[in-house]
Amino acid sequence: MREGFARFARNRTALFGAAVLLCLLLLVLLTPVIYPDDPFKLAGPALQPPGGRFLLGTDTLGRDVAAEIAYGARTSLIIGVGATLAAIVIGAVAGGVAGYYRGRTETVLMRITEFFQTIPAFIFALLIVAILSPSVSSEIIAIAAVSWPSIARLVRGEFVSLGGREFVQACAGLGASDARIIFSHMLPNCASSIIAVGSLLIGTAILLEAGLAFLGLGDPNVMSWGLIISAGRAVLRSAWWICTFPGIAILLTVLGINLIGDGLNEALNPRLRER
Amino acid sequence: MRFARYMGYRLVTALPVIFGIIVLNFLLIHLAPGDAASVLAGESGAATPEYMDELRHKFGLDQSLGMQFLTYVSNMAHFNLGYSYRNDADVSSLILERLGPTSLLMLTAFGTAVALGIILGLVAATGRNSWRDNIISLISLVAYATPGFWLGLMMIVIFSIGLGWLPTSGFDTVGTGHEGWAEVWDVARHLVMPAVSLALFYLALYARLMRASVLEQTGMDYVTTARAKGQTERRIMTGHVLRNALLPIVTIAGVQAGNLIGGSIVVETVFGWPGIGTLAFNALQSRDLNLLLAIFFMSACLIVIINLAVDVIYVMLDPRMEI
Amino acid sequence: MVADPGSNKISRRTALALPLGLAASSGTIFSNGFAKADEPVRGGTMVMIVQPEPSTLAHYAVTAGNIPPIATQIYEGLVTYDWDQNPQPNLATSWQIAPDGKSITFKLREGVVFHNGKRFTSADVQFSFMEILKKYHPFAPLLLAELTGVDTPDEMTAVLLLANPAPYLMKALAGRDLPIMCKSVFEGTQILQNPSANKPIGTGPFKFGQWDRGQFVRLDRNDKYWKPGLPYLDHIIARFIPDAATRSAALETGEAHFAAYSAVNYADLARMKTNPILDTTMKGYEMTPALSVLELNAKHPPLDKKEVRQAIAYAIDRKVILRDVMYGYGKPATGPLSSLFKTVGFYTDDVRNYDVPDRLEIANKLLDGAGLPRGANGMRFGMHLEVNSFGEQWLRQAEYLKQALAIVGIDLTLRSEDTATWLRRVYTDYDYDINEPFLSQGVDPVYGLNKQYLTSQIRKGVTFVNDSFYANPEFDGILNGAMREQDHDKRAVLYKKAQQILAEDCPLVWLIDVQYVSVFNRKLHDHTTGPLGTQQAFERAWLET
Amino acid sequence: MSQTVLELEKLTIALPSGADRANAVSDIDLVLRAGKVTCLIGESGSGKSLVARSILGLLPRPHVRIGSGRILFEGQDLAVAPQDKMRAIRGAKIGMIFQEPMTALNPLHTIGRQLDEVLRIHTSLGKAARRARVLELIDSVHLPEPSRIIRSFPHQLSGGQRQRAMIAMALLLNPRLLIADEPTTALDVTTQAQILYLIRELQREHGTSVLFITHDFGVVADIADEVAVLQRGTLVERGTAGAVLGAPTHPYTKALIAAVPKLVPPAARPANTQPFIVEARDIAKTYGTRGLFGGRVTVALAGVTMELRRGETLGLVGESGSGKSTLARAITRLLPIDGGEILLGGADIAQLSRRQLRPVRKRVQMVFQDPYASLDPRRRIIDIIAEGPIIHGTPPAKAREEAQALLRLVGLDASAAKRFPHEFSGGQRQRIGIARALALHPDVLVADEPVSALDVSVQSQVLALLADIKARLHLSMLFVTHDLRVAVQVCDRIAVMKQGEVVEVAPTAEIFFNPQHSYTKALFAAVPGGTWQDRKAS
Repeated sequence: MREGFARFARNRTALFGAAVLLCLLLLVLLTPVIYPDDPFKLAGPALQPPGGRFLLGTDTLGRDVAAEIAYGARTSLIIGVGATLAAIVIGAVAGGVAGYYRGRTETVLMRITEFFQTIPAFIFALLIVAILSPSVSSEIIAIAAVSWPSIARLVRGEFVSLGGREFVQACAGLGASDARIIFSHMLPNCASSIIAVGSLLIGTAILLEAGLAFLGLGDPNVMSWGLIISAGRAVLRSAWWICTFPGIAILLTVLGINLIGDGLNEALNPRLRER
Repeated sequence: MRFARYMGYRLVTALPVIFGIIVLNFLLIHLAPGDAASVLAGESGAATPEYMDELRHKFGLDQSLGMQFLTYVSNMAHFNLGYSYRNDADVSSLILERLGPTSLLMLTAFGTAVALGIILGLVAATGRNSWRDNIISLISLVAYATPGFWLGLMMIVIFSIGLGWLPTSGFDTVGTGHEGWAEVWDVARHLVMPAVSLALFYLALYARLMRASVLEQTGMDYVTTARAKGQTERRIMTGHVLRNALLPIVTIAGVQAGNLIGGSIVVETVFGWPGIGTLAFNALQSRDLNLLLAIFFMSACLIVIINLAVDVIYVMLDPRMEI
Repeated sequence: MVADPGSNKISRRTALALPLGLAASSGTIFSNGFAKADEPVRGGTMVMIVQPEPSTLAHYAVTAGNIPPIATQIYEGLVTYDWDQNPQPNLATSWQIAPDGKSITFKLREGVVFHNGKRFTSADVQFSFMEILKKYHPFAPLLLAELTGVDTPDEMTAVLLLANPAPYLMKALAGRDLPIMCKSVFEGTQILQNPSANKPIGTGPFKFGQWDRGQFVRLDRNDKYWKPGLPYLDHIIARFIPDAATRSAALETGEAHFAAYSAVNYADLARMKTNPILDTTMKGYEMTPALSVLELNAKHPPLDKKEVRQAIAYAIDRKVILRDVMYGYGKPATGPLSSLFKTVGFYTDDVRNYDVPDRLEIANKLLDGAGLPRGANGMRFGMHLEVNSFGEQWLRQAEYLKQALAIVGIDLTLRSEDTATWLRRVYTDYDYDINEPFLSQGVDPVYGLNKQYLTSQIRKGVTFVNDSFYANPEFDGILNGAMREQDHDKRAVLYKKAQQILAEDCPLVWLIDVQYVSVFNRKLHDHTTGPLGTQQAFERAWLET
Repeated sequence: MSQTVLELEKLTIALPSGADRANAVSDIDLVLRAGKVTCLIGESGSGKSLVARSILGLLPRPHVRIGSGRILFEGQDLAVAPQDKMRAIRGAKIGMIFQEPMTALNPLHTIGRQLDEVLRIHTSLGKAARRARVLELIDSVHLPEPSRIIRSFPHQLSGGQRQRAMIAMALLLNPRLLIADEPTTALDVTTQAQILYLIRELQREHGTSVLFITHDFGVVADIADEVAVLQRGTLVERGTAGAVLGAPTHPYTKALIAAVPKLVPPAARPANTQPFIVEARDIAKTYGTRGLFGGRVTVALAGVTMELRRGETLGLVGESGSGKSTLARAITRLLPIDGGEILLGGADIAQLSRRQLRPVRKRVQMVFQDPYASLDPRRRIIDIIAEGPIIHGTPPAKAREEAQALLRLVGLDASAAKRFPHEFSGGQRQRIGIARALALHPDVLVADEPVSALDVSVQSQVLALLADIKARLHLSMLFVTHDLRVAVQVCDRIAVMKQGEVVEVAPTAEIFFNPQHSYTKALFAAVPGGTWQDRKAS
């Protein structure tokens, strides 16, 4: 893993991604300083074009688009990371149990996993948010609910292959408990794959969140990029900037995350290194 | 014969999955607060409790959950998808009406994504680290990170409003009475932007996958063998690598086809495309249970069929796959 | 009555007219809309935008506001209304109200045939009122409560029999509110599952042609229409375009000719006005009054205190909502009745005025007085606001309200749920603090006031009735009196009194007095010919070639 | 002296910067003659395969390239020949076969198509003529039913058949030179013997020159006319097979040859009369391979019975798929079995639950085949060794102390404790694996092909260590191997397995001199090189 990160550090596009994400994190951290006011606050006249007093213009209510984007970054990251972590936990448990115990347990769990993949993800997410009523936590739950199967399949695959690996067999031969084998040998050895896939999942989660908010299923009390676009869409023709900038923010963020994910994948999964 | 038996077997094993989807969705939908009667009454402004009861009775919402479920399942067993009271129409006819535009959009988007993705991935991989590769990789990275609905909005601004090249929305120009090729051309012009918005993400995905897959295959021993035979690089690519590299793409494409249905909701909303996606969203918003369940059912069937098709393609591509 | 607070649905892109805007553009209306002396041209296809797509065309059983623009081309009423909102002959040629107000006798028009070829007679009137409307029309309990029967002394005479006088009924006989259906189509069938629900059969100038769901409804010219020589148009196509920007684009490119009910986003209206092929009008909504309001749940302290409710009313700057949410189209509401009722003399602004320069001080003082001091974070108490799910603009309004109420120390949390969940929470579970609905007021105060404020209208599970638990016996008495009072002036006095009481008790906060905007192509003429605007037939409309 | 076909002159292959040395091979001089088989022998990492590939211009460019020197073939220098010239030579004048025929054949094309491709590239023959030629070649490599074979896909053939098809493909156009890169390494001994015979046969028939890359002196003894020994990129010795094998001059060659276990049983020892420590009775194990439709069942163990006496080393010998590894894992209860009893010191452990099994585990420990896969790459050596005792309740500090002692016992430096597995060579890792097994003071050591992944020189060291430890700690050992040379050296008794059954068990000397079962005889006959060491000695 350590050399993995060294390899990562030599990957220029991945470093670019890391730089983008670093900027974003900085923005999130500094937001309360740069924009101490509530992003919902009516800061000036409505529909001011970019430049002038408001760097990125104002929206239909006269709120500062730049401030909205800054606060939206936090929401996007919280939901992206939160949903991904939840998906990893669910997926790792389901996939891990299936891949470790094999047999009927595996059949059942993998059936369930495939089953969840058979439901169109976005509609399913919509349904869950509708049931739970829109809020940050219900968005996280919905996105996690549609994202975990891919992690489960990954972890299962890794566990199955690790289970056949001799060091795991050796550990079992020493008389180690299942928990010990799983937590101190198998999980650490598929951590790199999970990290790589998980980081890509964050990007997907952010896109999903934007889609949900765009359809009006975002949390109305927190600023999010999808919400800004959804609000600006009505005035797309007269005030292009409201939709454009948050879209670019999403694009850059997801791009950055994907670049990091790719970089991690290449660095941590030596199988792919030559590509 | 073996093939037919295999197909039968696959279809039979798919039944529990489809049934499970029906059950799960039925329960989930009934978990959601509010019902169709209150939505309909809400849109009507006001209604008496008697009117609402009448509606609930008409919709069958006054029965116990178990009864409703039994009714639903027995209807399904008779290939009766039910009646959408909210739309005052048979669910099957509602879906059928939307099936054409949706299939057109999805097939176009999917076909474009797969075909172009494969070509771009191949071009990128063969010119690895050249300017071609870098440009294709850059584009696919950006496309992979772009929200489809935002892309759609931006395209409307540029191509419809700014340049006036393409119509903003809809399936065709209403009332022109176009026939034949004029109609085809008209629909095609309407199709361009939604299809691109929907396809771009997947195109990027397949281009990336294809590139990686080709690069992986070019490192395989059989490629060395082909070289040792004196085969040209171009022929090695087309004759050996391509087909091997396609295998993982086929698998992923099968998985993604299902997501396309979900992804089309947003794009259909942006472009006013009269497809299943918007139908599903409206059905969800108005608690049109029969319709929503039927859409879930349809898409589950569709995905099962796609998976089957993927298997068939796989078997055709890969002799190692045994039925 | 209006087809809907449904207006709710329609109004997702509501634009409202400032009085100034109205005056400024009325000139253009007359020059383009009506006064053009050009000879009407026969033929052509008019494309109008209806937003959103109706889920059904069962106009007699569902009153969503997006149905009448299509349905009123097909179904007609006994009467229609002139610009002064006086009834004019339509399917009925004349009528007589009995001196005791307990019956109305209609002479029917000869030679009218339904689209299925059946002759129109008094039996159709009887069947429509007693078997369809009285049983299934959502507003029947209000409008037709007093209707006990319909007598048909002969084929061309129909007598509505009433238990008590119902002066408001004469305002609601247009095709929009109480349409006349063909008896033979419905007789002996399950009314609510009748196949004609989505293939309507009426007497109107246009026949139902085709409905491609998700795209359009096509209406075809009724060659056997009873008004000789009409209609002019060959077809009307009602197009459904979900995206607002796209709707605007369709008008600007000339793809569509007409968009009523503010189907066009207000933000685009300024640009539309500069478009040489387009024009706008705010005419045609005179019988479609509506208010945006806040409902305050009096069961949830401290909203049970009148001072708190008044403070909220003071805290809100309606001009900001008007400017930033409504784009200046509309005017601040002064009380519980739309100013459109000024035409018929029921409206008064002589009530407690919440829009005063020192409103914030008053609000703070009221809240202090109510024993709700500010806490450490400057907030006095927290409340949930249910965001109206019918459109983006309500979220904008909610976002503003959160800011505005924070100034006086009320911490709002927004809750944005889909329509079904929202309706259930507010009208069935009463699990809400503040709700921001949009209320249609109907053609007579009976409609808007009775259902919203009468104690008897606290009805669990029924949408858009008295869910704020307002209960004032004195007020109930006044309203019930006004409902049966046949003398117009006496009614006016009673309603003024009612408005004053409401404004003082402040069960709701009235925000914006709504008026819609239509956008039309200048080639389209004679589209808005009466106060019902787009909710009446386009039989005189014609397209320049 | 026969005609020179190809000559390497001062060939140097450069490695990319960052590799463990600058050049893969330096200044190689080698002459390949018509009708002769030249064996290039070396241990892993010696650069032998790169030499083979450099001749056809198949080096993994751009990282690895020819640094200097010439490759002379028919008057041309292939080191600098343009691509189109090279293409004309490849397949037509120089054929090549590879180690792993499964991956070297395109899995998606039929055998016929892949052979046909060569003819389409290099000839203008018509379809029928090409087909005739393909069938002819298929027949000449003794593949049954040529017309069926050409319609088959690679996965439908056995490993030996695939390699025959590869050979047919390489020889289609009667090349002057055949390069064989470890062509029998992935095959079982009996198959290996057949393929070696085939190569020899065809080569004699056509007078082809063969460059044969291998690491196995037995193979060299069987096939080589001339031998070149490569040590880390340097050609240390060259000569005729008889000279190099019989009288090596370079110390490296000498050491290598000395390390090859002799196919001679140790002197018969007195029969071991100790009680059984492990008894396996009627062990059955089937694998269900789930096909897409239905499925089929592979019988891995068909009721195997086997006993191991205290202090004894029992060899389990067989080819791939014989069930020997399955049996080893069944006895350690690493694989669930379908039926039978496993008695450990007389008590049946076959039915114990996972929990009940845990205390029993320490009595039977395993040493695995792959030194790269058998150590958790993310843990330090000390932790790997100490893990077993810690699991069984030894205080961690004490366990680590003991682990240090074990490191010394297996011949590793104390400094190894803090390092990670990837910092060690294969042989060192196998020592660590042995230390891990010993940490629990087991009664029985099950060694599953413990040396088959190691180079010969390392192999002998590890075998010596195992023998030493076994003697010192009075262990009983079950030794699984495919290599009869190793088995004969190490084991007291040998059990020969075939298709899930033990076909013969006997003391080593007995089975060596007097094999009863025909399969046992075939196995001994197929051992590459046979008893060349003794031939030389006599």
